[in-house]
Amino acid sequence: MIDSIINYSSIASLILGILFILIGSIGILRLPDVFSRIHASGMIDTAGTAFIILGMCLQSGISLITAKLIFIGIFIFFTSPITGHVTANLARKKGLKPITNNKGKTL
Amino acid sequence: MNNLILKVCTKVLFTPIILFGLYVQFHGDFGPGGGFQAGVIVAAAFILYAMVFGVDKCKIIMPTKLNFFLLVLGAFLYGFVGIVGLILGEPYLSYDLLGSTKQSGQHIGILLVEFGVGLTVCNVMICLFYSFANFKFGSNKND
Amino acid sequence: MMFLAILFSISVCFLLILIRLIAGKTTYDRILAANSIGTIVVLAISIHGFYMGRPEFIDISIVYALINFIGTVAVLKLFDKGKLGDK
Amino acid sequence: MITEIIINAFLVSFMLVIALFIVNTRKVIFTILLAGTYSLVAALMFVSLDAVDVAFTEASVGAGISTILFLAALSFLPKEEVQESFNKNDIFALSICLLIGGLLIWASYDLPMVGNENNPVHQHLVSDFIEGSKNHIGIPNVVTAILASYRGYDTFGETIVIYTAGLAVFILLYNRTSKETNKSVKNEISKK
Amino acid sequence: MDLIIKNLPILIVITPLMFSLIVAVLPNQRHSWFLTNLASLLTLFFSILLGIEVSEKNLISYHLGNWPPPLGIEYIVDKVSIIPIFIIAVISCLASSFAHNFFTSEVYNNLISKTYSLWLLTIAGLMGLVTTADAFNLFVFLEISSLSAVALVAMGSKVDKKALVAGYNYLILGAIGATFYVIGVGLLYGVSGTLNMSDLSQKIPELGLNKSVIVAFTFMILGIMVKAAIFPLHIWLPNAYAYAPSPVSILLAATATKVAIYILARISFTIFGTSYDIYSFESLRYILLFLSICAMFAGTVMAIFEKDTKKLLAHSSVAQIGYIILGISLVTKAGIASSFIHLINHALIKAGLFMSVVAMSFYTFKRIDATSISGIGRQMPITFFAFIICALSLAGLPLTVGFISKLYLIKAAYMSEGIWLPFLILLSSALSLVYIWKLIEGLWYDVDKNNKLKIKELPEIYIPLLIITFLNIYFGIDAGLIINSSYNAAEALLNGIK
Amino acid sequence: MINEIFGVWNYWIVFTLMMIGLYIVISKKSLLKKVVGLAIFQTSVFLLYITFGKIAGGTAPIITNNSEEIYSNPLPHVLILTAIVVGVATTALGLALIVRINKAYGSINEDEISAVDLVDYHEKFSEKKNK
Amino acid sequence: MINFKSIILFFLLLGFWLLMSGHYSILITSLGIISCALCVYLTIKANILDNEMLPLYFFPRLLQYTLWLIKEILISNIETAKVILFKTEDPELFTVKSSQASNEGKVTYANSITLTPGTVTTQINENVFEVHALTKSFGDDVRSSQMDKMVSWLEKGK
Amino acid sequence: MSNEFYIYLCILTPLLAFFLTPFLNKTPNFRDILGPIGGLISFYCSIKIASLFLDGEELGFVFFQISESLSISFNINGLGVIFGLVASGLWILASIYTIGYMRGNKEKNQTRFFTFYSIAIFAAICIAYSGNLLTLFIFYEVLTFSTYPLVAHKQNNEARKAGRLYMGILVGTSIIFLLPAIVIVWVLTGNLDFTEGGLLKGYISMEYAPFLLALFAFGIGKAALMPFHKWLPAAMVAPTPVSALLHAVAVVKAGVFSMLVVITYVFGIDFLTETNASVWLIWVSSITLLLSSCIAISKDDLKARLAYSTISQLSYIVLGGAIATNIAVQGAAMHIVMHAVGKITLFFAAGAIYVATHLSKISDLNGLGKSMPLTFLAFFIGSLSIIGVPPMGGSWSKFYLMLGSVEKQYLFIIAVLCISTLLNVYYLLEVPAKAFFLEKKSNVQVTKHPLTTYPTFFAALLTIILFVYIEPLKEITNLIVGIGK
Repeated sequence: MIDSIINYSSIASLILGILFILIGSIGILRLPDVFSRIHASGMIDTAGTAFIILGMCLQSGISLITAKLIFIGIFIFFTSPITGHVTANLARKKGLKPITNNKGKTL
Repeated sequence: MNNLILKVCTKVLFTPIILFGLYVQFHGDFGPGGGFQAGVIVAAAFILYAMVFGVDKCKIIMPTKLNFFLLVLGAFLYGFVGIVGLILGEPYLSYDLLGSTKQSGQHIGILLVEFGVGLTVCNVMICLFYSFANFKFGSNKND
Repeated sequence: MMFLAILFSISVCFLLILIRLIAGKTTYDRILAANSIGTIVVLAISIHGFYMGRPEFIDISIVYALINFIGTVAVLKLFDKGKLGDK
Repeated sequence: MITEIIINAFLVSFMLVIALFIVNTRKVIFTILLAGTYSLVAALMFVSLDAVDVAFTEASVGAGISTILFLAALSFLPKEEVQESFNKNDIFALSICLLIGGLLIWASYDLPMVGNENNPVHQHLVSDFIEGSKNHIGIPNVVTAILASYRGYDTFGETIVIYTAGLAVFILLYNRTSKETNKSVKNEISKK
Repeated sequence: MDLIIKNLPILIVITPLMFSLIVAVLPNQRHSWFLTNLASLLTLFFSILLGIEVSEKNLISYHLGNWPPPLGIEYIVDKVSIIPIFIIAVISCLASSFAHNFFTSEVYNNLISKTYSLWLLTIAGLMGLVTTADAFNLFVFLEISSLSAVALVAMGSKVDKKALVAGYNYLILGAIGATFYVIGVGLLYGVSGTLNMSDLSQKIPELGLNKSVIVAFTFMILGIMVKAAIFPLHIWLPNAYAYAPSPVSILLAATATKVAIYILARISFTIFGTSYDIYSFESLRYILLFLSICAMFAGTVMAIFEKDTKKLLAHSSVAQIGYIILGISLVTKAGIASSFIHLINHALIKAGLFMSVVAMSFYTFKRIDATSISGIGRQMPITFFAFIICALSLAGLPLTVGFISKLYLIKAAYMSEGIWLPFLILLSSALSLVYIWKLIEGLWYDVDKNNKLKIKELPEIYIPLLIITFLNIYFGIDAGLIINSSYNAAEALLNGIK
Repeated sequence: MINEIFGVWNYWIVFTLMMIGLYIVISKKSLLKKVVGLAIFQTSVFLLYITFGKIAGGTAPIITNNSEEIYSNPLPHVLILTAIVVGVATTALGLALIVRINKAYGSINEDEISAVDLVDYHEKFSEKKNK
Repeated sequence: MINFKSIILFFLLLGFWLLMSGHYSILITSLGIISCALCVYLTIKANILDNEMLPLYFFPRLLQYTLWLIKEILISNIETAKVILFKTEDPELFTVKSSQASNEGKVTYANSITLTPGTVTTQINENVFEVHALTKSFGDDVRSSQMDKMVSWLEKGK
Repeated sequence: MSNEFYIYLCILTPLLAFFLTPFLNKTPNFRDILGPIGGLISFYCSIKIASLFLDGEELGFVFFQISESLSISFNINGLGVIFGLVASGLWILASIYTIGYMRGNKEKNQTRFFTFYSIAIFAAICIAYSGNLLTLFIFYEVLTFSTYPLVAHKQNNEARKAGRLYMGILVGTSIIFLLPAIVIVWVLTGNLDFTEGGLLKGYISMEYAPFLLALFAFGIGKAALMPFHKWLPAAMVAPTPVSALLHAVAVVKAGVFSMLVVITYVFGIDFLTETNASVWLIWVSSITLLLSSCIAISKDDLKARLAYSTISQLSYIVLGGAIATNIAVQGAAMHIVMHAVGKITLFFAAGAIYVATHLSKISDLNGLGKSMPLTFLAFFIGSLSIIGVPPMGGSWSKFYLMLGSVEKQYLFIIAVLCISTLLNVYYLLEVPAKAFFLEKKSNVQVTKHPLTTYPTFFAALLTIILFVYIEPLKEITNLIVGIGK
C-alpha cells in the first residue's frame, strides 16, 4: 500500500517536473529577449529539477542514491541563480536593453 | 570577473568540488570514475578559482613549479609502480607481489596507479590553463 | 516504461532548446540555452540510470552539473574580459 | 531492446543536427558552444550504451575541459571566421568524405548487429575479463580493472600522452621575457 | 643482470620514458643533456643485448602486467622489429650527443630541459611503436611519438615562424591518420573481438570474406600512410622537417617515417598476412606500387626545384620513402628484404646529411637556403667531407650504403616486375643526382659569403657526424650484417602469408 | 524489420558524423574550426567503439551481486577512455599552436597564412637576386 | 590556522564523503579522512575560509528560510508557467534596495530573487539591486520586500 | 714476396699519394715529386704483374665479401695487364709533365689538383685489376667523381657547366644503363666474376642478348659512343694535363677497357659470334667513328679537335670488340696502348704550346714550328701513330682490326677504316704543316718550359719503340683471347 502510494506520488512528481521543463523549454523558445528567457530557464532549473529529483528520490527510497540526488539538487539550486544572474548581468553590462514597458522608472 | 555573487559562490563551491574529485578518485574501483575523471574535476575546481579570483591568486595555492613537479610526479609514480613489480621479479606493471596476497597486491597497485593518473591529469589541466591564461599577446611577433 | 516516456519528453525539450541554441539572436541566448541543455541532460542521465535499473551512476550527473556550471562561467568570463586569465 | 535502440537512434540524430550546424557557423564562440553540446549528447549516448566510465570522461573532458581550453585559446584569436564561399576545395573535401563514408557504409553490411549477444565482440575475452576482475583482482568495476591492470600499459601510455601535451603546451606558450627575445641567436653562440 | 635480460623488451621503452620524466624537472641544462645521453646510451646498450637475445631465440614475447596475451598487452621482439629498434637506438644516441649546441642556440634557455624531455619521449614513443604487438597500444604510442614530435617541430619557431604552421599541419594530419587507424582497429575489433595482433591474424581467416575486414585494412593502411608520408599524404613532411630545430630534423628524418613503414609492413603481413588467400590484396599492392613510383619522382622533382636546403632534404626523404615502399609492395622475399636494407641505410644517410647540413647552419646562424651557406665547404673541410660522403651515398654511389640498397632494390624489382621498374628507379635516382650535385657544387665552388666568420669546427659536433659517416661507408663495404638481418626479417614477415 | 533498420542506423549515423568531422577538417580554412572538426571526428569514432560494446539487455560493466546480470563489453570502454585522453591532448596542443600562429601571422585563416608566407618568400629571394 | 571553522568544515566534508561513499572499509575511510584534511588545508591555503564561504551563523534559521523559499519558488513557478503559456508577459526593469549588511546576506538575497522564476537580479551596486521581472506582479512581489526581510532575518542568526 | 703484394702495392701507391699530397701543401717540391715516384713504383709493379701473368700464374684475391654473392675482388686478366701498364706507365710521364704545366701556367689550387689526380690514377689501376663487374663499376664511379674537380678546376661558370655535363652524362648513363645491366647479369647468373669465355653463356636467350649488350654499351658512357659523347669535348675546358689524363690515361681508356672486358669476359667472344648480338654495335661504332672525324675537321680549337679525334679512335676499339673475333679483339686491346701513347703525345704537345704561347686555336699556330721544333716534331710523330703509319705503334693495331674484319667478311668496315684514316691525315697533319710551312705571326711570344717539352718528346719516342717491341704486347693479347694457353 505504502509502496504504491510512494510509486504514484513519484510518478506524479516526475510528470509535474517534466511538465515544468516542457513549459520552460517553450518559454526559452518563445519569450522575446534574454532577460525574459532567463526566467524560463530558471523554471527548468528550479521547479523542473526539483520535481524530477523528488520523483527519483521517492523511487529509490532511503539510500545513498537519494543522498546523491539531493546533492545534485542542491548543486543545481546553487548554481542556477549564479549563471542566470551572471548572464543577465553581462548582458546589461554590455549594453543590452531589455524589452520593457517601464514608464518613468529610473534605472 | 568582478561579480559579488560569483565570488561568494566560488568560495563555497571550491572545497566540495575538490572533495568530490577525490571521492571519484578513490571510488574508481567500485563505480564509474577513476584517476582521469578525478583529475579533471579537481582541476576544474582550480580553474574555476583561477577564473573568478585571477590566475595570480590561484598560483598561491598551486604555484607553477609545484604544479609542474606534481605533473611529472604523477606519471613517474605510475612508471615507478611498474618498475617495482619489475624489480620484484615480475613483468612490468604486474602488481601481484605488491601486497600480501595477489588480490590485495592488485588492489594496492590499481589504487596507486590511478592516483598517479589523477595527479598527472589534474596538474596537466591546471598547467594548460595557466599556460593559456598567462600567454601574452605582445608586440614581439617572431618568437 | 514511465521513465522511458519521461526520457522522450526530455528529448522533446532538448529539441526545443536546441532550436533556441541554434537560432538564438544574441550570444547570451545561446549561452542560456546551452546551460539549460546541460541541466536537462543532467536530469536525463539520472533518469536513464533509473530506467536501466542501475541508478548508482548518479556521479555522472553531478559531474555534468559541475562542468556545465564551470563551462558557463568560462564563456561568460570570456565575454566579460575577453580573456580567461585576468582577474 | 528495441526501445534502447530507438533512444540511441534519437540521440545520434541530435548529434547529427548539431554537427551539421557546426559546419556552417561562423561565430567561433557559437561553434564552441555547439561542440560542447555535441559532447554532452555524446556522453548521454555513452550512458545509454552502458559505458558509464566513458560518459563520465566525455562529460568532464569533452564538454568541460575541452570547452574551457577552446575558450581560453579564443581569448587570443579572432572571434569571427572569414567568410568563405563554396569553392573547389569544398568539392574535393566533399568527394573524399563521400568516398570514405560510402566505403564505411559498405562495410557496415558485414558489421555485427548492434547489441546482438552473439557478436564476436561478446564471445571472445569478455567473460575472462569479468571473471578475472571478480576473482583475481577483486574490484567490481571491470573497466577500472582492465584500465589499470589488464591494459595498465595503455593507461600508462595515456598518462604519458597527456603529460606530453601538458609539456608541449607549456613550452609553446611559455612567456619569453623581453631580455631573452632580444638576444639574437648570434649573440648566444658568439659567447662560446 | 638476469632481471635485465628477462625484461629487455620493456626496458628499451621505459628507459627513455622514465628518464624523460626526470629530465623535465631538472633546472640545469647540462645535467639534462647528460641524462638524455645516458638514457639513449642505456637504450642502445639494452638494444644490443636484445639483439643478441633475438639472434638466439628468434622471438621474444613479453607479457605486460603478467597477463597472458589476448587479455593483456603483449610485446614482441623478433627479427623484424630488431631492425627499427637498432635504427632508433643508434640514431637517437648520436643525435642526442649532437643536440646540445643546437638546442642552446635554437631554444629558449629555460625550456631546454623540457625540450630534452620531449626528445626522450619521442624516442620512447617510437620504441614502443616498434615493440608492441597490440593493435590499440600501437595507437597510444603513435600519439606519444607524434605529439612530442609536433611540439619539437613547433619549437623551431624561434628561428622561423613557419615552424608553427608546419607543426600544426603535422598535428592535424597525424591526428587524422591516427584516427583512421583507430577506425580500422575498431572495425577489426568489431568483427573479431580481439586486439592482439597474432590473435587477430588467427581470427580474421575464420571470418571468411568480410567487407568490414577489407575496409578495416584500408583504413589502417591509410592511417599509417599519413605517418609514413607516402606520396599523396606526404604534404606535412617537407615543412615539418625543414622548420624543426636542427637536432629534431635529424631524429625525425632518420627514425619517424621508418618506424611508420615498419608498422605498415607489420600490419599488412602480420595481421593480414594469414588472409591473403581470402582477400586478393593484389590490387592494393599495385596501388602501393604506383604511389611509390609517384613518390619517387614527385619527391625528386620537388627537391630539384627547392631552394631551402633542409626542405630539399625533406623532399628527397619523400622520394626515398617511395623506394622503401616499392620494395614492400613487391611482396617477395627479395623485395621486402631490399626495402628493409634501404630502411636502415636511408636512416644512416639522412641522419648524416641532416647532421652535416645543420652543422653548417650552426656556424652561420642562418636558415640554410641555397645561397646562405654557399662556399662554406671550404671553411669546414671535415663537415663538408662528411656531407659529400652522405650525399653520394644518397645518390647510390658505390662503396656507400646507398649503393647496396639500390643494388638489392633493383634486383628485387627486376626479379618480380621485369626491366621497366628498375629503369624507373634508376631514372629517379639519376635525377636525384641533380639536386645532390647542386648542393655540393654550391657548398664548394660558390663565393663564400661567410668568410668573415672565422669558423672553427667543434669536436662535439663533428665526432657524431664522423661516426655516422663512417657507418655509411662501413656498411657500404661490409654489408653482410644489414643484408642478412634484412633477409631474416623478410623471411619472418613472409612466414605468416599463406 | 525495425530491428534491422535501427541495428544499422546507429552505424550509419556514426559514419555520417565521422564524415562531417572529416569534412570540416579538410574543407575549412579556419585553423580553429579544423580542431573542432577533429574533435567531432574523434568523438564519432568513440561512439563506434562503444556501439560495438553494447549488448542488448545488458548493463554497465560494474559487477553487482546479481549473478544473472549481463554486462556490456568493458574492453571498448577502456580503449575509448584512453582515446578520449589522447583526443584532448591533441586538441590542447592544436590550440596552443593556433594561438602561437595567430600571434606570429596575425591570422588563423589558412589562405591568409599562406599569403603571408608567400610574401616572405618573395622578399627573401628577390633580395638575394638584387645583391 | 586550525580554528573552529576549519574543524566544522572538516566534519561537514567528512559527512559529505560518508554520504557519498557507501564503502566503509578502513582503507577507503582513511583515504576519505585524508582527502577531507587535504581539502581543508587547500581551503585555508586559498584564504577563502571566512564567513562568506561558511556562514555558520545562518545555520539556525536556515531550514525555516529554505522551506519558505521553496514555497515562494513553487508559487512563482506556477505563475511563470501561466505567463509563458498564455503570452501575457509584461517585462519590467527596476531597482530595489537591500538591507543586508554582509556580503553573504546580499548574495543570499540576490540569489533568492533569481531563484524565484519571474525575477532576476541583473546588477548589484552596493545596496542597490537591479531586478528584471517578467510581469508587473512579480515586480510588486519583490518591491514588497518581504524576501528582503526574510533574508535579513536569516542573517541576524542566533 | 707473394704475388698479391704487387697488386696491393700497385694499387696503394697512388692511394698513398692521395693521402699524402694534402699534407705537403706547404712544400710544393715534395708534393710534386710524389707523382713521378709513385708512378715509377706502380709501373714497376705493373711490369712485374705482367711478367707473372705471362708466366701463367694465377693472380687475384678477394678484398672482402660484401654479401654472399657480392664481393670486391681483384683478379688479373690480360686486358687488365695492358690497361694497368698503360695507366701506371703514363702516370710517370703525365705527372712530370703536369708539374711543368702547372708551374708554367701558374695555376691556383695545385694541391687539390694533384690530390685528385692521384685518386683518379688509383681508380684507373683498380679498374684495370678488378676481378668482377661490381668492382669495376665501383671504381668506374670513383673515377668519374674524382675527375670532376679536375674538370671544373678553373671554377668559373664555363668550367662548372662543363663539369655538370661531364658528371651528368657519365653518372647518368652509368646509373641508368650500366647498373641495371649489372643487376640483370647478377640476377641471371648469381655471380659477377669475369670468367674466360664469358659469364653469360647459357644463362641468357638469344633475343635478349643484344639488349643487354646495349645496356652495357650505352651505360659505359666513358667509351663515348654516340649519342653519349658530348662530355668529352665539354671536358676540354680543363687544364691540358687533365685532358691528357682523360683521353689518354684514365677515363676514356677505362671506358673502352670496360667495354672490352664486358665483351670478352662477360659475354664471351664465341657467344657473341654465335648470337650475332653485337652486329648493331658495329654499325653504331662505325657511324660514331665517321661522324666524329667529320666534326673534328670543323673544329678550329686544337683541344676540341683532339677530343673528337679521340671519340673516333675510341670507336675503333669498340668496333674491334664488336666484330668479336679473336684478331679483332687483339687489335682493339693493342689499340688501347697505341692510342694512349699517341694521344698523350698530342695532348702534351698541345699543352706545351699553350704554356709557351697561350694559344689554343689551330689557325694561330702558323709558323711556330721553328721556335718550338721539338714539340711540333713530337706532335707530328704522334699524329702519324694515330693515323697508323708503319714505323709507329698505331699501325699494328689498325692492321689487326682490318684482319679481324676481313675474317668476318665485313668489308664495309675496311672502307670505313680507310675513310677515317684519310680524315685523320687531314685534320691531324694540318697542325704541324701549318706550324712548319706557314709564316709566323709577329706578335706571338714563346716562353718554353723544359718540363713540358721533354715528356712530350719522350712520349713521341715511345710510339716508335712500341712499333719495334710489339712482341710482349702480342703475347698478352694472345692470352686475352685464349690463344697459346
